[in-house]
Amino acid sequence: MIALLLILIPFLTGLAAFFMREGKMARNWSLFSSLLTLLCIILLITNSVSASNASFDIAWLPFLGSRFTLAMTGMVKMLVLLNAIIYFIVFLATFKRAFIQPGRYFGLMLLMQAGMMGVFLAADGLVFYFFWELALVPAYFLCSQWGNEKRIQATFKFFVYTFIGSLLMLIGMIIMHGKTPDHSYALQSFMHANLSLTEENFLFWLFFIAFAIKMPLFPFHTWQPFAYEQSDTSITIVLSSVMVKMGLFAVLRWILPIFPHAAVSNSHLIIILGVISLLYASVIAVRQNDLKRLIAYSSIAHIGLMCAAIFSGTVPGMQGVMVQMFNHGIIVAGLWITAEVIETQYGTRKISELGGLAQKAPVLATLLMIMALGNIALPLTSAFVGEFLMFSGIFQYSIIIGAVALISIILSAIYTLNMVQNIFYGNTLPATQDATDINRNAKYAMIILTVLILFLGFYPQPLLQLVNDSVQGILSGLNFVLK
Amino acid sequence: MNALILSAAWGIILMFCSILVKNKKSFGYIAAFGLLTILIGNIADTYGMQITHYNIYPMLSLDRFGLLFNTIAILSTLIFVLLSTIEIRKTGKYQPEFYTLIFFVLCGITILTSYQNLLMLFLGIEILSIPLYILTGSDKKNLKSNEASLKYFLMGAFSTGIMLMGIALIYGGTGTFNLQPSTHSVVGTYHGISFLEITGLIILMCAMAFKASVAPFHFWAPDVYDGAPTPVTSFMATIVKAAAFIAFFKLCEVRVADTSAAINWKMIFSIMIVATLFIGNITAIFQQSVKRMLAYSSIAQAGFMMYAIFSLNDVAKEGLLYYALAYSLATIGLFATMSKMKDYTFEGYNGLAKKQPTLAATNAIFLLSLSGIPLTAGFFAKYYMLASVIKTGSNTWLVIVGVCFAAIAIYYYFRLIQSMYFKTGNPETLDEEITPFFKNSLIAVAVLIILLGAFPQLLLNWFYF
Amino acid sequence: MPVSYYIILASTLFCIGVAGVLTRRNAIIIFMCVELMLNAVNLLLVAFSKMQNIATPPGGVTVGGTDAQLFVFFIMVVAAAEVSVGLAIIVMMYRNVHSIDINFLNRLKN
Amino acid sequence: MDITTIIFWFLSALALFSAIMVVTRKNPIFSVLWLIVVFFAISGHYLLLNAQFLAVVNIIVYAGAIMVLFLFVVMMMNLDNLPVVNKNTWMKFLGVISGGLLLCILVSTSKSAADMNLKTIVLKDGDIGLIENLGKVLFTKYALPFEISSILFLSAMVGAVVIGKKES
Amino acid sequence: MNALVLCIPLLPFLGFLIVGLCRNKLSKTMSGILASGVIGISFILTLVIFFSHSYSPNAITYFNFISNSQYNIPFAFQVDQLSTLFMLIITGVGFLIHVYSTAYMSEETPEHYARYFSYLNLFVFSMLLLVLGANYVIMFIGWEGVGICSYLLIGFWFKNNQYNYAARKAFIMNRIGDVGFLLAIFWLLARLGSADYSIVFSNASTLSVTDVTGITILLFVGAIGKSAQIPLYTWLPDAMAGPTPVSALIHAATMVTAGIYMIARSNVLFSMSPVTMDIVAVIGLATAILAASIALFQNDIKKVLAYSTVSQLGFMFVALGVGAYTTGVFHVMTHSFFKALLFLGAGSVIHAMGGEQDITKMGGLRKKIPITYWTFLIAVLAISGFPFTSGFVSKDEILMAAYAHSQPLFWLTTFAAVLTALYMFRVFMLVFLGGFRGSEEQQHHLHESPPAMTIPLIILAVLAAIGGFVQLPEIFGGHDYFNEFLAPVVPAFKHVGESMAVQEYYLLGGTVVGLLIIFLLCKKWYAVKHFEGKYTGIKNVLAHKWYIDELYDAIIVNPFNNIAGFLKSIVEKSGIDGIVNGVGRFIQYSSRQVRLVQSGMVGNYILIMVLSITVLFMVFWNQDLIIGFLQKIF
Repeated sequence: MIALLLILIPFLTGLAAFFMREGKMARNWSLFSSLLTLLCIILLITNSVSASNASFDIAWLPFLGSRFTLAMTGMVKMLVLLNAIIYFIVFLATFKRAFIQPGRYFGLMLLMQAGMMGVFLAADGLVFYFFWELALVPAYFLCSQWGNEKRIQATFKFFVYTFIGSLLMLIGMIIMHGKTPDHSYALQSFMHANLSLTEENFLFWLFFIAFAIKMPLFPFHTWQPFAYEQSDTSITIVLSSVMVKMGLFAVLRWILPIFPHAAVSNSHLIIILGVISLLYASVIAVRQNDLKRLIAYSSIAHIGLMCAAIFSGTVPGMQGVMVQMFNHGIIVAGLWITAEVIETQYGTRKISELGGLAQKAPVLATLLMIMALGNIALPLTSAFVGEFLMFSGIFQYSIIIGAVALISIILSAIYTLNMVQNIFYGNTLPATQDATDINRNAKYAMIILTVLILFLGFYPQPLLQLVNDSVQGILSGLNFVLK
Repeated sequence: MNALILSAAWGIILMFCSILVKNKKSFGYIAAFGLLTILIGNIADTYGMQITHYNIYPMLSLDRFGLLFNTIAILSTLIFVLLSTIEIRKTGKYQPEFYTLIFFVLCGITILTSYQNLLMLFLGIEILSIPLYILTGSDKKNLKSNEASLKYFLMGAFSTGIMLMGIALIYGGTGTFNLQPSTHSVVGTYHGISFLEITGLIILMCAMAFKASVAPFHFWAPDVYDGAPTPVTSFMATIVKAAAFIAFFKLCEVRVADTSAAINWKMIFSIMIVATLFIGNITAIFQQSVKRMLAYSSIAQAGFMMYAIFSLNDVAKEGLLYYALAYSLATIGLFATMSKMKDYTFEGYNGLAKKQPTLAATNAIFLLSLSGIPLTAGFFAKYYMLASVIKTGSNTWLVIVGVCFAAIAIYYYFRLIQSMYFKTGNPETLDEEITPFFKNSLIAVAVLIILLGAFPQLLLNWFYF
Repeated sequence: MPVSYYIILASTLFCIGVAGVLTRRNAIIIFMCVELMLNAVNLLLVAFSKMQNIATPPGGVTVGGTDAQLFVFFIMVVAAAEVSVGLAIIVMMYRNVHSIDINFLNRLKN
Repeated sequence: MDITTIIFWFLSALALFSAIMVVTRKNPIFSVLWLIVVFFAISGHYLLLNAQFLAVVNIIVYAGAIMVLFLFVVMMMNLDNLPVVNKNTWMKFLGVISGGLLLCILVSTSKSAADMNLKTIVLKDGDIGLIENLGKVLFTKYALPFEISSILFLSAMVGAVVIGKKES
Repeated sequence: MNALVLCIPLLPFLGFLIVGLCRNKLSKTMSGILASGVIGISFILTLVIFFSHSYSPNAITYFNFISNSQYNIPFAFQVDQLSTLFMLIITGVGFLIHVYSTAYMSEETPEHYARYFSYLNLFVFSMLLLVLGANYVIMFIGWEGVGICSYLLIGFWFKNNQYNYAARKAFIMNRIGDVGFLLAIFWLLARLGSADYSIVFSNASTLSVTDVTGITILLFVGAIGKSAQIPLYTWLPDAMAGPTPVSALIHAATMVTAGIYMIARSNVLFSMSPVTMDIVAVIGLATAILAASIALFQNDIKKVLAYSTVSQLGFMFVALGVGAYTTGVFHVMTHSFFKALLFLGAGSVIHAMGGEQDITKMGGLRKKIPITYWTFLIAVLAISGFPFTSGFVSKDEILMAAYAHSQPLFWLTTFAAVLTALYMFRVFMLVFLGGFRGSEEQQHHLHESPPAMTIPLIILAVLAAIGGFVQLPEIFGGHDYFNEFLAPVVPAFKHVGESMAVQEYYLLGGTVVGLLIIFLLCKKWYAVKHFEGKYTGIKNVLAHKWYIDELYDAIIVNPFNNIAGFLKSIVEKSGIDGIVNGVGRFIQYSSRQVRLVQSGMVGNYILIMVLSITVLFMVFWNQDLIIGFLQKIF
């Protein structure tokens, strides 16, 4: 029941928000809704509600053998939590901002949240596909309505790119449906489908391309910096903290258990792709002058690492990916909020035009510094745990690849510190001559994130415990193959 | 049978209305009422209640498939009439005749959905076409309309000739006009099938492809759709096209199915499909006028409907019906909105969302449905088409091609959304014609689309019950 | 008389009609060529009907092949209807542009 | 080489020749007239095939009604001073070529249909062409299409009125 | 006990939080007292541990940091002799330097003052984490923590971009080392399934030779980065951009010695791999000589000290390389005394000179700042190994160890020691003797530093002077208490027997004579009135640090930047994105062409229809051929 609520609350509140004319009401309304969602998931995680409420199942399309099934695992819980937190943070950070057509903005945002909730929760192929698209469409409208001058092209590229992917996935789903013994779309029966190795490979790629585009993985990544740069930052936060996780999540839930043989046999290629996008994106980020593009590329790099770690098929790798999905989510959200503050308050994203903010905006400087340290996975920030585990997983898979991948921590240090130094240190420039410090809401949002980051960096056990069952589940399937 | 009789009757009634009824506004409502009765009659028919027990064998046979499609067609026509009464009123002093002709077209449709005999196919097609020639030209002073009707008529007549040649050859091969070839048909030399029959079938298929505007026989469609008065276009491009597809499907279902053991028809069909998808989508991209873009998009959609004919299985059967409804609803809605615009180009739509939020929102839903986004009927339509092909097995390449073109289609559908929502401009609309009634019916259509997208069984359960 | 003679004759007439449709630009003549095609089909059908009539076992009353001739009858009916409409359309166009050249009106393209 | 064979060949030749004339004449009036000749030739074939009813109907409906209508329209619009739009010869050429291709296909079909070669038609024989036989079938089996064709005519009539009526 | 141990690092952390968060509220004195106070307390706590001898070979586990079915990384502390020694150094010297800083940084505005101290506390916290950790992961946490603190402190005066570049350079070069360290940890985890010292060392014997060599080399790479050895040493001289006390604490006394700590800690592994040992020794020696040679002709007082630090670290690695771990650690201790003293003295000088760091502009300060003068003199004697100073004892041990290992190593190390003496005396002379070469107002500004600065100097001077006696060779009537103290953790370096006694005396004599000569030479050369630091020929090369930085720019930095630019503007924009956009553009183009088929002429339409009918027929009758052909292609 809770599972259904998690989707329904944002969905219904979102629909309601469409009809709210003036911004104040819509703002409060959506903040309230996000709080409500957060409350639900926290209740669930703290086991305040019985486990039976966690899942939900009702007949939907009998003649297609598709039921409206929602199921919880540790990983799902974690991502749902991330989704709820990020939305709360976004609404909090942008609380004072006046959007044009606020009703539509908040409505679409909440619909997108509902869609992503559904993606995380769905345990039925068709339902999953439904929500996959449902998350995409509001994103399209949001990005192309609120953003910078080139936003329409950027968003269109983003949309078409992902749409092709999801259609391929749809084909895969239909074929799977034919292969399942009981002709249903349920995740369970997908797992029991009897496939020859060639079929499995073919289907694997149909699914994987869709998810690789979403992640995005080199060489399918070019939509991402463009879209992130052009769309409004408050939306970019959601895109890059939660939506890109959909791709990784889907690989973990919809590929590894279903196509274990194919996953194992293709793992080498994909890990190499992941490492390539890790290094490639990092190197490019070094030369970026646009703050948002820089963050976008760094996020591509991190995603590449996670993808590689997934396919390393090792315990630490898997564990690392799961926690990193969460940690990267909150850290990158923090970075985007700073970017948003900088863009809205100082009116430029060009790193070269900024400087000396540490004198003018010490609080902002401190907070961003912490986020930056998180971004370079400094110990005692939460990212360290994830990256440590992932790297050790990749290292276990192959010493060489692990060593090469590890170069990225140097690169990440280079570009992140470049960014920090050029924005905050040195002397002030015209753009930052009379800069004010970070506004109150953004500050509160950032502080919440900071506390999360430091706490989870110092004591990651809660997360690790939360995802433990998923790690075991996925790996048992893979090991069965490896044996 | 009820539908056939009733629509004929209503056609005649409206014909006389032009003399008896003076109030110009009332025709639309009379027609709507008539359509309602026809709808009821048809539904009654599906439950086995018929006006007359006239022996229609072996010319027609009423099966669930045909009747359900009748329902869909009549329903869409009703919606069409409700949405475009004002346009029809504007087309001149011939509106009763206009409705008459539409009713006669419905007669043709009811014949096409239940024909058992090639003669009925022929008559049905003709009853369908001849009124359309006239409707296309009904805007007499408008040269575009003239040109369209001339082109349509000449090519239509030509295709009739082709079609008759096909039928004649089939008769020569099988010795009967029955759709289901009887047992004592000629034993042929080509895998036990007569050459003449096969040749005839291919020629007949070409003629049907023409009616269904399937490439490479689609050429009339863009010009005619573009030139005809907007209401006529929306009627032609949706309901009539769908009916042609049903006829096409029925033909192939019997003839292709029972020869397919010996003969591989897939080749021809796949050529037609790829050509249609290619021409429709690729050409639509460049169009500047929304009307013409929709014309091409209707060709592209025809390419998807061809999937059903490619893979003649139950999934395809359901899918075709579903597609017909989803596609008709969305397109009718789009055309109805377009007829309220002064400027049919994309620029004319710029900033519609500000001026007419309801129109913009509903149109967005229609466009999403056409591009096959989930939670709209269009998604399941596409789903069924893809599924039907996948069910045949070993034709996945065709599906992937279709998917790529579906992605291309996004370009021109979303282009309209972009101009409505994200471009700034001051669109000129015929505000006095945008009545609350119009808006509400648009909303109703949108809601229907979304309902069908969420619960396709609303429609498909009828198919089984 | 072998039936293939009739088939060839009819096909030839048909194709002459087709060629006419393709070569001429005068709407009326094109229309007439279409009529020619229809008649070719009629001839073919009648020939087939005779063929079927033979094919049915001799002796006793036989209706084999009648439906073909009735089909021809219907084709004529339809043709008549088509002609009335078609000529009307052509006349309408002639009223507007004083030409019945099919390429004269060429606003709708691309 | 009996008389019927000669008639057959004569009629065929006549039909083909006049058909070609129809296509090639510059002046529409001649085309109309040649078309009438074609119809007469075809009616002759009908008679030869013992389809007397159709032969008569063909003469009355086609040669009688339809062609007169054509002739009337052609006369009404004096087509001597037609505005000449770009005439392209390669179009004609292609048209002939493709028509020929179609012919080849049809002929090859009938040739390769081995079962057809055995089939023969006995001329001047059989009574199915008689009105009574046709009538019986028409009003029993074909009653429905017969009724329906009335709708066709109605719509044609309405259409002719709508289109043909001069706008004031 | 556990709580006590936990308090030692936690107190500085609390100090960091309080001082850092309330930096706008606290007054200067408050934050100074707070910051130094917490360090003082943890120093006392450490002393408690030291005197209560409450060491234990097994770790104190607090909670599981990372745990999964393959390995478990507890958050655990290891309190044994080695860590206690380092804790003493860190907290003790750290405390002194905190006190020193309260005066040295007094010009700063309150919040920057507070920021400075919060960073300093954070540093101490991470350093303590580093040495306390009971497994390599915790050590790594501290390892990177000190790295980031040094980054923050080097760039403390962030308005100056040069300083920021220096800070970034330091951090990135450290990161390069960290990669090695991390790889070593992963390797250990993969092979032994644990990173705890106890487990690793007890199971080390199960490792194959390749594994051990690989692991140790990777660990050593980490040490290279942190302890500024060839090739990653260039960051340390630049790091002098930071405030002088920072240089004293981080870049002389504590952080840079982390590498030595790590190797000493994992002596079990290193002893198993002679290859690595040789590499360590060679690199150490090379660094010692190179850095010393550069130090000879530097004019910035802090630069000289920096290079001297590098070369001293080289000495330590030589010791480690020859297997004398304790000696290395011992030198760490003594070095932390006299080098901290040197830096603080230098700081005092700079303070007196009003921020002037160029020794060519100093001279004859002996009278003006006597305390600094005397303490500095002691430090110089200690570092150049004047008999019975701490430096003498530790260096002598190193030389002995080297001698025992191989002759050439011994002679080269001695040469490095001679160089050390040379450049130290040079600095000493230039600063304190001769005539004043600075400007007028500097002359007026000259004054002795406040007690907060001088007292630490004195304390350190005492330590530097007598600190060596804990490890005085028997010949001089001493006893190696130090080795015994460390013996449980680090195997003591087998002391040379009587045969070596002779060499000891030779060494003693040689040192005295050599130092005397060097002293006189330097006095002749540098204790002068006029001196301008212009050099020619080889001196110039040395003055320009062998052009190593330029070399790195040429072969690493610039190529990297070019590659990055190439990827960004060519591969990304034109390559991948170009393809993606190209597809779209192609579709639009083809659309523009295809629409022309719709010519608007009925004739053409029908023509195409007829033709396509024929084509369809062709295809239909020959489809078997076509399909076969297609199958051939695909």
